[in-house]
Amino acid sequence: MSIVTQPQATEAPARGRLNWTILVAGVIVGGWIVLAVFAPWIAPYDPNAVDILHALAAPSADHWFGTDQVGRDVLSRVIHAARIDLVMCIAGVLPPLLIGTTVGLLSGYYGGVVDTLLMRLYDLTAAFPFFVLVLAIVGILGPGLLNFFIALALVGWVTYARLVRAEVMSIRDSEYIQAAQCLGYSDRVILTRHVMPNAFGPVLAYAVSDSVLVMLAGASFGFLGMGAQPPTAEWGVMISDGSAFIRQAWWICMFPGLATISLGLGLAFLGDGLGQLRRRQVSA
Amino acid sequence: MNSAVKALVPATGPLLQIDGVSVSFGSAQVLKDVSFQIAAGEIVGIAGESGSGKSTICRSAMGLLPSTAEVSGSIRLGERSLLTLGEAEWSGIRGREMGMIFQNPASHLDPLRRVGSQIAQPMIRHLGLSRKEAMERAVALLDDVGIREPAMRAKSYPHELSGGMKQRVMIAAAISCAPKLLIADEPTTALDVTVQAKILELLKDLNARRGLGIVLISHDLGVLADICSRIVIMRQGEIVEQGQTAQIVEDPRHPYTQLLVNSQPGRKKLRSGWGKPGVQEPLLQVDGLTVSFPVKRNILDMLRNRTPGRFKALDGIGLAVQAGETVGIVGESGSGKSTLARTIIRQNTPAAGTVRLDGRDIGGLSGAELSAYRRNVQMVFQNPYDSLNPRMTAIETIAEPIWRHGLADRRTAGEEAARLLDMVELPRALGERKPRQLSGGQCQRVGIARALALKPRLLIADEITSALDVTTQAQILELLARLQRERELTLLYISHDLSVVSSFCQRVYVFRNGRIVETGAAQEVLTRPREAYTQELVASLHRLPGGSAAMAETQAGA
Amino acid sequence: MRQIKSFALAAFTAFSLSSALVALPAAAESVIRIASVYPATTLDPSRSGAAGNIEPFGQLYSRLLRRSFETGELEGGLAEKWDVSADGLVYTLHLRDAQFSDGSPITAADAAFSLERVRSDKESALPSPLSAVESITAADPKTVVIKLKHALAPMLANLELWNVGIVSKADVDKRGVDGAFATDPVTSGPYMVKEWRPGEKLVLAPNPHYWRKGYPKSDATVELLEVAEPETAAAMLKAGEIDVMRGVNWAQVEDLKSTDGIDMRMEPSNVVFIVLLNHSREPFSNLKARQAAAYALDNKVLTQAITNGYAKPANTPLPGSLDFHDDAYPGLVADMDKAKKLLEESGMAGKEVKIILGAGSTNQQTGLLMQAQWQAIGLKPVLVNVDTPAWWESTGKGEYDATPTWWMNELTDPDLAVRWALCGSCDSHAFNTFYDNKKVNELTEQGSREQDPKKRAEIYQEISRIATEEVSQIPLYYSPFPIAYSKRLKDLKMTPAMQWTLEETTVTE
Amino acid sequence: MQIVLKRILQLVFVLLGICVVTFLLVHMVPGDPARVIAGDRANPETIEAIRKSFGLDQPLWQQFVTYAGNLLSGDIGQSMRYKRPVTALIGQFIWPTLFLTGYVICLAVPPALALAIASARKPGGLADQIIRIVGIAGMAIPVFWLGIMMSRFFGVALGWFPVSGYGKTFVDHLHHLFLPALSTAIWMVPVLIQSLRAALIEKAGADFVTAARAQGAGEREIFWRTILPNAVLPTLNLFGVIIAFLIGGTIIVETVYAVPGLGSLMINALLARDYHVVQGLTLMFAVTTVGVTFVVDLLSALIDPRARL
Repeated sequence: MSIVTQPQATEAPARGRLNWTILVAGVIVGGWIVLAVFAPWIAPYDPNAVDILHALAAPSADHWFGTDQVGRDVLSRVIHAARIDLVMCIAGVLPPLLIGTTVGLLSGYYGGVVDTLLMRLYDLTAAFPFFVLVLAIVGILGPGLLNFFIALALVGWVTYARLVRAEVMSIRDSEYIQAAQCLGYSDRVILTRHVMPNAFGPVLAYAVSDSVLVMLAGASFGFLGMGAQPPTAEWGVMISDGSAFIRQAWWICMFPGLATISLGLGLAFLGDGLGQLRRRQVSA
Repeated sequence: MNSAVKALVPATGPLLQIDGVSVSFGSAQVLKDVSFQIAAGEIVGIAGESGSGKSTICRSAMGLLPSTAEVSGSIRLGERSLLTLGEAEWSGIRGREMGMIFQNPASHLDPLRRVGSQIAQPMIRHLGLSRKEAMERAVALLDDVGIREPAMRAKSYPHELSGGMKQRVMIAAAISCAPKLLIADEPTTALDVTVQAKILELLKDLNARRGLGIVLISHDLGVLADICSRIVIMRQGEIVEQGQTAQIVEDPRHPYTQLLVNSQPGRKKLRSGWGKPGVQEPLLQVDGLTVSFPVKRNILDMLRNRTPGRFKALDGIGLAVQAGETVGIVGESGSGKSTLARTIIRQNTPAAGTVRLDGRDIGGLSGAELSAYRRNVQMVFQNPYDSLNPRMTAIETIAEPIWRHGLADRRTAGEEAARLLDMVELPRALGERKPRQLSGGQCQRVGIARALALKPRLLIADEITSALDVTTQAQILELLARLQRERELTLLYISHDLSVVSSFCQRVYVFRNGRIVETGAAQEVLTRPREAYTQELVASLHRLPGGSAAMAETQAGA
Repeated sequence: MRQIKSFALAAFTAFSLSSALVALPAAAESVIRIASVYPATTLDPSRSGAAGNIEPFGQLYSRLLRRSFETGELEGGLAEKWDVSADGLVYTLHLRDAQFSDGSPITAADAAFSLERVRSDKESALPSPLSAVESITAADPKTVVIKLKHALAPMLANLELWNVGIVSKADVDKRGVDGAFATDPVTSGPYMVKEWRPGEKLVLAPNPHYWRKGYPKSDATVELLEVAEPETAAAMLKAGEIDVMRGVNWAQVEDLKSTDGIDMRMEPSNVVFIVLLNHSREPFSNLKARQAAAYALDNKVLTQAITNGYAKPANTPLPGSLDFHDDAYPGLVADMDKAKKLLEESGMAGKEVKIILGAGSTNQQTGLLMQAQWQAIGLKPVLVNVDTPAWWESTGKGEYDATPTWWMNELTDPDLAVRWALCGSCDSHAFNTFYDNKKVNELTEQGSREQDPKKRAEIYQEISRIATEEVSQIPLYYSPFPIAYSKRLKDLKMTPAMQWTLEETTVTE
Repeated sequence: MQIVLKRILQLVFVLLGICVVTFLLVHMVPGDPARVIAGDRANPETIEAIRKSFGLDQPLWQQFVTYAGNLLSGDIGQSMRYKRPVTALIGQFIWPTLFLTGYVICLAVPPALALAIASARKPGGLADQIIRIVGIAGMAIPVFWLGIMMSRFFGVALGWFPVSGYGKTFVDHLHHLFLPALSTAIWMVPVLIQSLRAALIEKAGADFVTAARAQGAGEREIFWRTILPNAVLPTLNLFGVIIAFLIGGTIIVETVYAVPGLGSLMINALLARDYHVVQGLTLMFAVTTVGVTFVVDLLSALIDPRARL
């Protein structure tokens, strides 16, 4: 997932635009979180209740988003799927972030063999086609969300490590780190109290944009049958299952797709806003 | 504006006339009613500290302010009013009738193009020369600005040139179309002193040979006094005083000008040091210290199994500092003076030689002994903002070493930190601020307070004032001198500025290329340099006339 | 910055120009394009029994006997006539004059060689049709003699199977097995290979030396295209990019039916959709649990829901089109209360059931319904998606509890079907269910040797009954092949043995 | 020279790593290529015989030694399923993918350039805001969903474009691959815009731009001669990453639009456990990635003297 550009700390953004971006992002992401948390109370039907006699029913007053190939309510499934997809954003990003940050900190601060090894590992992972790698790992571990996250962590941490490493290497030579060393602080204190808080900004902004990609990747793997397993509602899986019926029932594909886009937009705006916030702090 | 100044303007009319110019960005006014003028062939200096608006006025004369700036008043070049010009007309004037050079030549040259073509470009544009002709002239200009082998250098890219050479290239490009006026915005600030002297020499020479009018902007009154006929003093967007150089320097009328003049390094002899010079065991003893860094091995070397030599940053340095002394280290960039500081605080490992404190080699210290050493030796760093963790408040920064070293619990450490704030003359209210909410001088005071929190005996100050304005620099030096007496500190003061070092320190070591060139009592080195390099350094100093007797003597010697 | 604006304009013009490249007419040449989800992976008839290979094998290699497209009866193929000894142990086949695609004559040696490869080559994919054979000899260039170990009722029918197509011995001797079948095999059937782009398409051209003179009727080349997504195939069919779509999704049927120029047909097949149960571990090692699972699935409703009523609910685990099938047999009639009670009695209530699902929307739908129904009677079903190789791995090793799938019998004779799906002592582990009933095993052998059709009918009906009541598998429905044809083709269909009648086909432009 | 050597060393390391990792991964995935080859009804003896003929019955390390030995002699192996050299299969499937990649670049780069420039002209202006939002939206759309929707709408409902395949002639290719190229470009354009826009804004405020202005250069000249060349560099690097990603990452889009390219080949080979094809393709992708990075390095060096050594 190394494709996202690292926002560059150059422009001085206008305040109005920032508030606007974060507000929109907050409304969208917040809205989905509310829907996800209260899904059982908000969703009109049980998302997994099969009603084979009313399969492929078009959107109506009873089923606002219609029903799918076995008669499940699409609206309820879209709402419940938000739980999985939101968890996916977090669980897909957090482990690689934690592993990558730790390795990046150590390798950037100490350099040496670990650092060389990390860079070679990065070359290797970067040269590996992402989908093939994840596909193979998921293939070995068996399909399912947990294994998807494991595969993602195995592949994704390297990008974070590299990002943190670059930050740490620039911080490492700054005078406040020299000062901390001169004051005799232990390496652990310097790393956790002085290096890490200052290296974390870009990582956070990247993590948010990464979560968009993770969600899309999760949906793509669901689409290939390797993500969430049935009958769990997940947007990618819903799109995939619905694609066989798109001629008769466009709604099965359409609504989860729109849901994916809206959450993706929210997260992308959030990442954008956070990036700008950081740039403003730097430039202030 | 006084009548005396007006009388100085030649009858032919001024080359550049600035009348009642105000500039504001939104609600912030950065220039208030600024008026001055420059005659053909004159060198006028503009002095002021950061935020005084000295760059803004020059940029408005070049039409280089961002579009968000609101400019009022009038700026006339000869007969032409500049503020009403359109984009195309501006292009016809810039580079043709007025040239400009900048503080940091490295960032002002396009990194992707050869310098020859960058010099030739304005001539192609303004004079309609062919590419070939322009390139030939560019080579001649390079020769003119004192670059050796100009034909070869014209084919170089900026990153292949030294800082001084880059500034010469900038000058060559700026004067290529023979403008009548050159605006030089802090052209020598980023350069070493000896290079600075040569660039100023070049400007003087161009002024004399070509009758080039020059507006020279600098924070360094000494530099201006050296080559300008008139000086304009600015503060907070206003001109506080202008007049002939001699009058400004010797008889400043406005209090701020007086402050500025008196803040010039070397103007005031600070009383530093408290120990009795004599035969006692030195506090810090450095013997035969060599520090080297590996030159990066490239793959070709690896394949040939060849290890490139190591770069020696320090090459057999020996020095001693007595308790209570203030010892200065002077040198230009790359001389190894900072490497020495870093080696003393154990950030570099010596390849050979020893550093001893109280006779004990610090190389083998660890655990509790190392902690004790840390408490004895502390350092203040160069860059006021970069030396403080941007995420911690001033008080947190100062208190941290106290409780981390177990000298007090966190609450008591906070109280102690507040007392340290008092000591470095910072209001306690500022303690809750983070570095970016403080000024450079304030940050540097926090840095000093942090270094003193562990009550060290030896304090290393590495270029601690080089990023500060002169008036702030003077205050910090005074503070340091007071603290040294009060807290019985021994000071190792590192600077590129010989005049600061010689006025502040008792003894001086002059560094060059990792070796000590000359050493001796500060006054001695400044007034009677023995080595050629030291003599060159001393000659590069730009001092205001007057001042103490000792200074006058220096002036005569130089 | 005017030039920037004009640059932006230019870029946009280029952009919209390329998007103006809308539909261009496809070049009209005489090609029959058939899209299938199943890939052709080899041109050697002995080496594969996968669906994507069976179809082209029939076009490339003639067998000794053939089945009439009109009547479905066996008739002479490369063998003009044949004699069977009275004890049913010796088959003597007399070849007609025929040539391979390279013009060389097809001899008894070629026939014996081809049959022997199928019977005894280690890598032969499906040797079972010839498992009763003791020897195959070429008595003279025109006569093949097959001796059996024991009498086998469907022996003649087995000689019509797709994998016993006749290949050129001389060519295999010359180029070796890998060389002979790599790209341009010497063929004996109506077509030969023009081009093979693995994973993309197999292009066939009429074989000028084909023994049925005047066939193929059309000189059109045939492209067997691999199209993985039914949606894509349907769109291609509508756009005229293909002529035949194999494996139409049930949900697409109505739409294609109502499309002009498309003939949506349900071709009869020997296909049965079933749920495999793993008899080798709990819960389905328990008879009552299996019965409970079967009673819980109402295959009438399920068939209606999944196939829109195009398929027929199944009453036994064997294909309904097989000989001797008893349509009147009621099977197990769905009953939720009975299911719950049986499960309770079995003591398997609350047990986890791992349902593995292969790719495809039908499997997914069926899996969801199984899960819902079994949950309702008190099992704990869990669904897991797997790809095809992993599906075979799991079922082969018995690492599953239940899975919906389908299979087909190439012949209407039930012998091979029973050996495949129900016989526990045969190679197949009763289609990986590990069902093993001694009585069924004995009856299987008996049935294949019995020559009297009446007695065979009794034997096979008994096998069906036992397997249905013991729930060897849960029968779902008998599905036809849903195939959509362009109306420009005449006389093209797929036989129940999955063979295209391409040689009869004509193209109207 | 430096760059060449560095890249070669990197390539050797990457290839070695890829070989080992792919080999292990592929062989650890459950499923048996022999079963796929022989078909559903094959009996266990047949399967075993096929496994033996491929050497799959040997211990894993021995298989790897054989494989590595073949690699060293330049043989990346033969497809188990199709009995054809992997190189022949790659030769067959690579053209649609290359064409698609080139097509995507042609569709993505001009609008990306134009929009980035339009956006950077007045940061924070209306045009900038709109381009930014549309861009972010483009990134948030799942490619497979867009593919399904576009093929249904443009391909089926409107009938403007074929929904699959590759076609025969050049114009055919353009026509067939338009939707897949567009769906990919929609995702790629915003990534490029983001990078180029930031670089343009940064370089527009650079000191050397002020200097050029002070020498009387007009705004056009400054933009084309100074800002753009300097701003292109970081985007060029990103572009390299994207190209490598595209060549190796067309799996989804090729699946949705049934393009007979490397992505389809990869999916088919994975599904069939056609070990040598998967390994060979992965190796090829890796070499491509390193190769593209190398070309980008060379291009950067061409533009930026500082990158030359």
